[in-house]
Amino acid sequence: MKTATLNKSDIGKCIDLLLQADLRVIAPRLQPQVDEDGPDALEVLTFTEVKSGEGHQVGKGLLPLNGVKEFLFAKHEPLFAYEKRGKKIEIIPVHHEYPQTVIIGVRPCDAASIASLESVFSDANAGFEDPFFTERRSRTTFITYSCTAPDSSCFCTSVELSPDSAKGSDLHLTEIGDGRLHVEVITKAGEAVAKQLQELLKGEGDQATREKAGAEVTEKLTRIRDSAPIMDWLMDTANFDDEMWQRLGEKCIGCGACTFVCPTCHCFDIVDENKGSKGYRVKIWDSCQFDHFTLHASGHNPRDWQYKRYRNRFNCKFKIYPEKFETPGCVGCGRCIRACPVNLDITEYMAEVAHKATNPNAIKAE
Amino acid sequence: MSNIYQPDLMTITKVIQEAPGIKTFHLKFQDEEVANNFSFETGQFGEYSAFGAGESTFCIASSPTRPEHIECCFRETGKVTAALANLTEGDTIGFRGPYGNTFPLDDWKGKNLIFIGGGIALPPLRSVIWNCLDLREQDGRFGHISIVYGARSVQDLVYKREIEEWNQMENVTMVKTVDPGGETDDWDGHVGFVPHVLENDFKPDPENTVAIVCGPPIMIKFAFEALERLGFKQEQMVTTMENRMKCGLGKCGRCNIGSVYVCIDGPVFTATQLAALPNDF
Amino acid sequence: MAKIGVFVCQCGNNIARTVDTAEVAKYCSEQDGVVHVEDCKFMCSAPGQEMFKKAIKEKGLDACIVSACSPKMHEATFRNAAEAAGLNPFKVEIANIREQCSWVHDDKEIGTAKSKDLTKMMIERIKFNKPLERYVMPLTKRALIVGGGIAGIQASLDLAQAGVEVHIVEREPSLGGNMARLSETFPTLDCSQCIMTPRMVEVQNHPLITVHAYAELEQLSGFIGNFRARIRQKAKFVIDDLCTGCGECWEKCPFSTESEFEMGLVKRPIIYIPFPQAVPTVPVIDKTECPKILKDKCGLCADVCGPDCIDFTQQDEIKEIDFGAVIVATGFQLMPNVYREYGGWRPPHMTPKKLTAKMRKALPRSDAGRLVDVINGLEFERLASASGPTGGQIRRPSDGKIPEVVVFIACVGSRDCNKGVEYCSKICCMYTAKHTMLYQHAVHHGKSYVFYMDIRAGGKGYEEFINRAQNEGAQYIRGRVSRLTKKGDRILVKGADTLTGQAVDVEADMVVLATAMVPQGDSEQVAQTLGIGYDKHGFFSEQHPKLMPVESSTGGIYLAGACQGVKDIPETVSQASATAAKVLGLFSKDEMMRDPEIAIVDQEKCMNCWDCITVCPYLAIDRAELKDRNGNFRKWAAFVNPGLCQGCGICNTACRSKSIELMGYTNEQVYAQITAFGGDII
Amino acid sequence: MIEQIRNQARQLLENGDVDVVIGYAEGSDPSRTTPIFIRKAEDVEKLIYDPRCINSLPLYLNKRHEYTRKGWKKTAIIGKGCDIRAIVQLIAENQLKRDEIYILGVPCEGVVSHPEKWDGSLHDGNRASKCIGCDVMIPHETDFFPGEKPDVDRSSPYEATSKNVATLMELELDKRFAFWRTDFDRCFKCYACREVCPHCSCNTCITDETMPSWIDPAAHKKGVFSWHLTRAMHLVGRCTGCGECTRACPMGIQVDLFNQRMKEVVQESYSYKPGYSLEDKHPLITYKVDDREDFIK
Repeated sequence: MKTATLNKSDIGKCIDLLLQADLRVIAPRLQPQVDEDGPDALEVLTFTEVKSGEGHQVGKGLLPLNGVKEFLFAKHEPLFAYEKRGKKIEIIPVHHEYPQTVIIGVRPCDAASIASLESVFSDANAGFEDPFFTERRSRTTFITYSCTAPDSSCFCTSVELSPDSAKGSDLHLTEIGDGRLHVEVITKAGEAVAKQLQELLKGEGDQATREKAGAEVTEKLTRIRDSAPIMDWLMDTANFDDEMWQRLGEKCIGCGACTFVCPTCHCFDIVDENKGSKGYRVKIWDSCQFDHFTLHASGHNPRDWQYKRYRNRFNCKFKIYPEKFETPGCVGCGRCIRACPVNLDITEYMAEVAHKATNPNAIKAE
Repeated sequence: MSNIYQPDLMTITKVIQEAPGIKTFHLKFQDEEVANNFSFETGQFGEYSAFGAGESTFCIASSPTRPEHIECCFRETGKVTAALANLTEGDTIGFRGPYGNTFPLDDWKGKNLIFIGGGIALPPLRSVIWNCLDLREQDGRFGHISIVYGARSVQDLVYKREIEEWNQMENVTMVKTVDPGGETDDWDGHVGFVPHVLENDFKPDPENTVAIVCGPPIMIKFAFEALERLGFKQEQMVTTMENRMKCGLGKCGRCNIGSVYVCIDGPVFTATQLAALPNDF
Repeated sequence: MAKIGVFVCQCGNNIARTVDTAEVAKYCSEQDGVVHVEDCKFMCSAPGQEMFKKAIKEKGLDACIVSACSPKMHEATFRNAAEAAGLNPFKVEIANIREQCSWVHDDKEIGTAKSKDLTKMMIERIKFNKPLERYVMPLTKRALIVGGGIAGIQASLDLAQAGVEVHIVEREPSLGGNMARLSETFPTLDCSQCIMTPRMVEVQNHPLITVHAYAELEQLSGFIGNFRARIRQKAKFVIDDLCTGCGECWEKCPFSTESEFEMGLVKRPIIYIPFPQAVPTVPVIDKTECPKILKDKCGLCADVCGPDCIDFTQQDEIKEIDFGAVIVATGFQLMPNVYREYGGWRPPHMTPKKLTAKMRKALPRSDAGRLVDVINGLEFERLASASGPTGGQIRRPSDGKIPEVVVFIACVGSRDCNKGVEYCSKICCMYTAKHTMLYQHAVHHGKSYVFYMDIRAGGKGYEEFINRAQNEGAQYIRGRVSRLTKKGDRILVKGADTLTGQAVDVEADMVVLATAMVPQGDSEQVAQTLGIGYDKHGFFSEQHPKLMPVESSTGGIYLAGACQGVKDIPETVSQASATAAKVLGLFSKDEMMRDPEIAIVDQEKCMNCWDCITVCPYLAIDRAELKDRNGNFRKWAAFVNPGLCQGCGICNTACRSKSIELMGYTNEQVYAQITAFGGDII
Repeated sequence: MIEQIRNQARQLLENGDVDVVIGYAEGSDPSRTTPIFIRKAEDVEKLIYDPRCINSLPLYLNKRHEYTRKGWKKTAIIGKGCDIRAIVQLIAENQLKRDEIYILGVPCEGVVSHPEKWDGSLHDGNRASKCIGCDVMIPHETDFFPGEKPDVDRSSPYEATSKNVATLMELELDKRFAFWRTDFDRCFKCYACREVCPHCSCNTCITDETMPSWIDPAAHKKGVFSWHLTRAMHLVGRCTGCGECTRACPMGIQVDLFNQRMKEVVQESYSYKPGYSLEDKHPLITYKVDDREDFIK
């Protein structure tokens, strides 16, 4: 594996170089606020397409509010257009642009989530390949950036990741002090990008310092849960009707915030956007937390209570993904915890399950 | 690269009004190459498009032994089905499929079959009923075939002609029923809910018999319970699930029961398989 | 797939002038679902309709769009034609390319483009039209007439003579209204009372007419054919059935107050009939003034009453009566308070005077600096009336002197955007001319001047009448009066003659103002009680100014007389007869067909906020309990009474959860119509 | 103060006067609190109240949140003034009956605008702007109030709106539109704004309607704009200004600016503020003879 160092202050230049190479560059940026200093204002950091190296927030702040999901699995994806002509219908393919893209400043948890989405949308899943996802995926390179300051919602170490993990990364950056970054070229795609940045990359990296730095940051994580026993406990269908689901989930209000910010949530809906005799069939984001998500035409709803919908989400992350796709369903980014308006905390479920799994005879907590 | 979400176009060759709000379409592919390459097995389903409204999931209601066209049967309940219901002969619809698994006809060789259905759940059963009847005709591979079918009222019964046809057939027992209050003066069938009629009036013998149940979840539940009381074992009971679906491809994430996706692992399940699934349907 | 026919009408040249109908037709033929298109010279003509029917039958059309004039004009025509051809009438829609295109656009390109859009919107809309069935509704063949003036009297007689049961609600103690106040009427100068009294008596005696005098309509619920009126019979303190109208009580009553009927020129007793010819002749006791009722003192009337019909304990009585139709004939008043503009203002009924009802000759008024001799037209009518306070002698109010010089001022408050009303009060030219004549006839040596803006005398014999007035001595001065001031015991009228361009000052003994005719002060309230539309002045709005001038905006409620707009007596009487004809038409069937375009509630979706109940102007929505199979209460939901619903759609728009649909205008129809407008999507 | 509330809650539960007490408890990290449903008297110790208690709890009283399905016959709820306005509004809209609810009013000094901004104390830098000019810090409609409840003048129909509204309104129309366009670009229609709203009570939200699809479900410009504008319109005259929609937005879109602006318009037009009267219907569905009519042309 090739390594190098890069001056932290040169990231803006990196972006400019990538732009000069006709690449689409996506980086964390701060969004404008009505009243920057007002009591209600929060810094809004999001991954956004950038047109210059100025104003980027790579390595600053923690996690952008959106993940990188929307750049692979679009919020709104026209699948094809159609036109009615009398009794005939013509299906017209929609031209999609799949520009060669570099996403820079991706945190390790987000990078790790790509594999999970890929397992759903690739042909490995029942032989059906979502061409829109895979086309984008194949043209996207991820430059990741190790975390330096996790917050109280981060729990990546609880799901077998770490703040400096290079999983899912093409080119990985880690701060090693003195305003320098340790650069690891991980994949061929990463190498291609590194070539574009050659003039800024210097010599060899510093593997030892990088690992030490990573370990130091890992130490800072406060929210640590034992996820090991969770899957086995969930596999027991008897536990599907455990009292904890309702107890913990009754405050859930069924907004989809957790699923929409989640880097691995992939549920979607297919609808027609019609006007007169023309229209598009589009794929749009959907959420398993919505009450009509599983509602049958007959009126029957398998997940008729909100806690059942959250139960499905938890199962999806910790049982369905690992069982069906052999990829983790949760990367510990903590977005769902930050986003939840009622402080429904997935790690509380994890702790509760772990507790139940390791103390099978314990009296049910009230 | 092929677009898995893009349907093939089919022409409606015939429309049959089965019951109030329920229609059957006969469908033919418009593209000959698609038509020639198309095959399906009983139990599979498709995604039918009414362009401008969206897609809806129905089982293929016709039998693969009668491949001249495929049929679908639906009740007008929402946006898509309402748009479909507005279509007439010669109009175009979209079709994706076939998707899902099939009824295990091979496992049923030499056995007696009981088909139990309620309301709009007869169409999925009809495919397998005709398939089995046709195969039995060919090589006598199944034993006695019984059909227990009920609807809310006499007018809500679908496939009324075929019910009579089955009634006339030798080696077929046709048990028809309507919910209490749904009968008419000249109704010659039973009156009562399907599981009740099954258990108390029909009383099938479980010996060397497979029961295929299709209907609303509550009916499946009660029918299974009734069958168990009659001595049927779980492996003798088969059903087809009708969870809400959008993609049919195991991606959109709504038809799952635990880790099982009805669209790719189903829709046909034995009672044994269902019992192993979490209580999420 | 729908099989839609589109019929584009040229309306002769009316549409074709600004809309290329052939191009519209061609454009429509390319639209999804359209299988038949026609471009026709006159769709509404007999051949046009035949072609329409033929196309429906031959092409098996399941929906039709007629691109033509306003649906108000011919929607019914084509719906009926469709029905005759075997198509559900509610599968026919009109795209209005005349009023909304050719009439408002000059540019043919724009007119054509808009016509295409409007028709296309209808094509998309009609795909969601469901066949609807008309309702059969019962019909109560009894008419309610609100107001007992000449309009109400005429309408009631017309109806009763045709065999219809009629109830008149009149808030004053007697029928008659404003016409009873008039002395003589233009252009024939026949005596108002003389022509009116026989009719009042006829009403009184007609077996099919019930008069609720001294009563008010409190509430009107229901709908065409099925109204229910709540009538408050105000306490008269006199028992109707016993009273013989002998007059003993009002002769003896020791107290008095200003007479409303006499415009406050004289006083009337507290127990009174408004005027001698009143119908019914039953007096009422004014409870706001009667010392017996207020302070339990007096009671003289009860003592003198022979038949013993005075009952001081009487209470207001509420009657609920069902009607099939309502005729509104609430009349007018003269614009109050315009005197202020001429410096001689006094509030009504505040004239200090020491007259009793019997002293009808002298009219001395102490004026304390006010111009009490400035009076309005109706006051002059009373002065000129033989039954009025002066017995027909024209005497001025202040001192009872016979005025030598009288100035009449026209257009007071009318045709005046700034201080009055914009409209022409229409009758003033005529009645002013009449007043000059009445004055000249009474005071032969008198001099009368008329300040006027224009003379408007369009009517049979009207111009001749004006000429006659001028010939009989009235001097007409074209110009306005700027100011009235007191000069000695006379009034200095400062005006201008705009024909000669000179200032004109006239010293008058009396000034008569032709104040504008305006609706009754409470007309807006009345309109809201009835649920009918009204304009900014308070006149009730007709359904269509030309084609439905006597229908109100609400089905089954008709408008007669000056409550709908300024009118003279002949017009009022004709309109009253017209309303009677409408009611008779409505009552000619035993039951009514009602359009099914009403609201229905999706009770599962209803979240029972009851906003719809709050907004429904027809009280058509109620709460309903939904029960489950076993009869247990499940939830509340709104319920629309199909009998009461008028299909106005207000509930539909107020319903946030979109649980209410208006049949024929369903959410899907309207949405499809709107989204079909304009260019491409996304 | 919280001790008095706990005692009252304990008594209510012990006596069986209520089935549940809805309140706040410590959250999963120190800056956060969480809604809690207390069913047993011994659990009342979990109840807390301080400026971190942002959530508008009355949303759990909304039928939409399965409140009725839980079989609670009578519910006690801890309410700060703004939440009690929401309760009052729910009652006025027939979504709740006054006698089903026992309101444990708390005096409130304001709450923090976002949990992230909590630094151990409440100050001008982190006090939510909705708390500025609040006239229900001493709540108006209560069944229990710790201590003596002072009288407060709440007669003014004018409530303060945040500085942000004024800042936005000063912008020219196209700039204002540009602002929303960037903000709405982030929206992915998770509907957190709808779900936290105590007033969204439709069984089927208009955005979930399919016949017709009034609002495109997709999160493209048309879909997002029509959603937020419709939501704002549905809340005109009803929004009690809890600001939860903005707080709940995971993408930092200040959606309540619309509601605040509409609130200003309603105040100017009808001198009306919702959430103070148990009977009043909101001005958009009522008619008074002196209502403004100058917009009718």
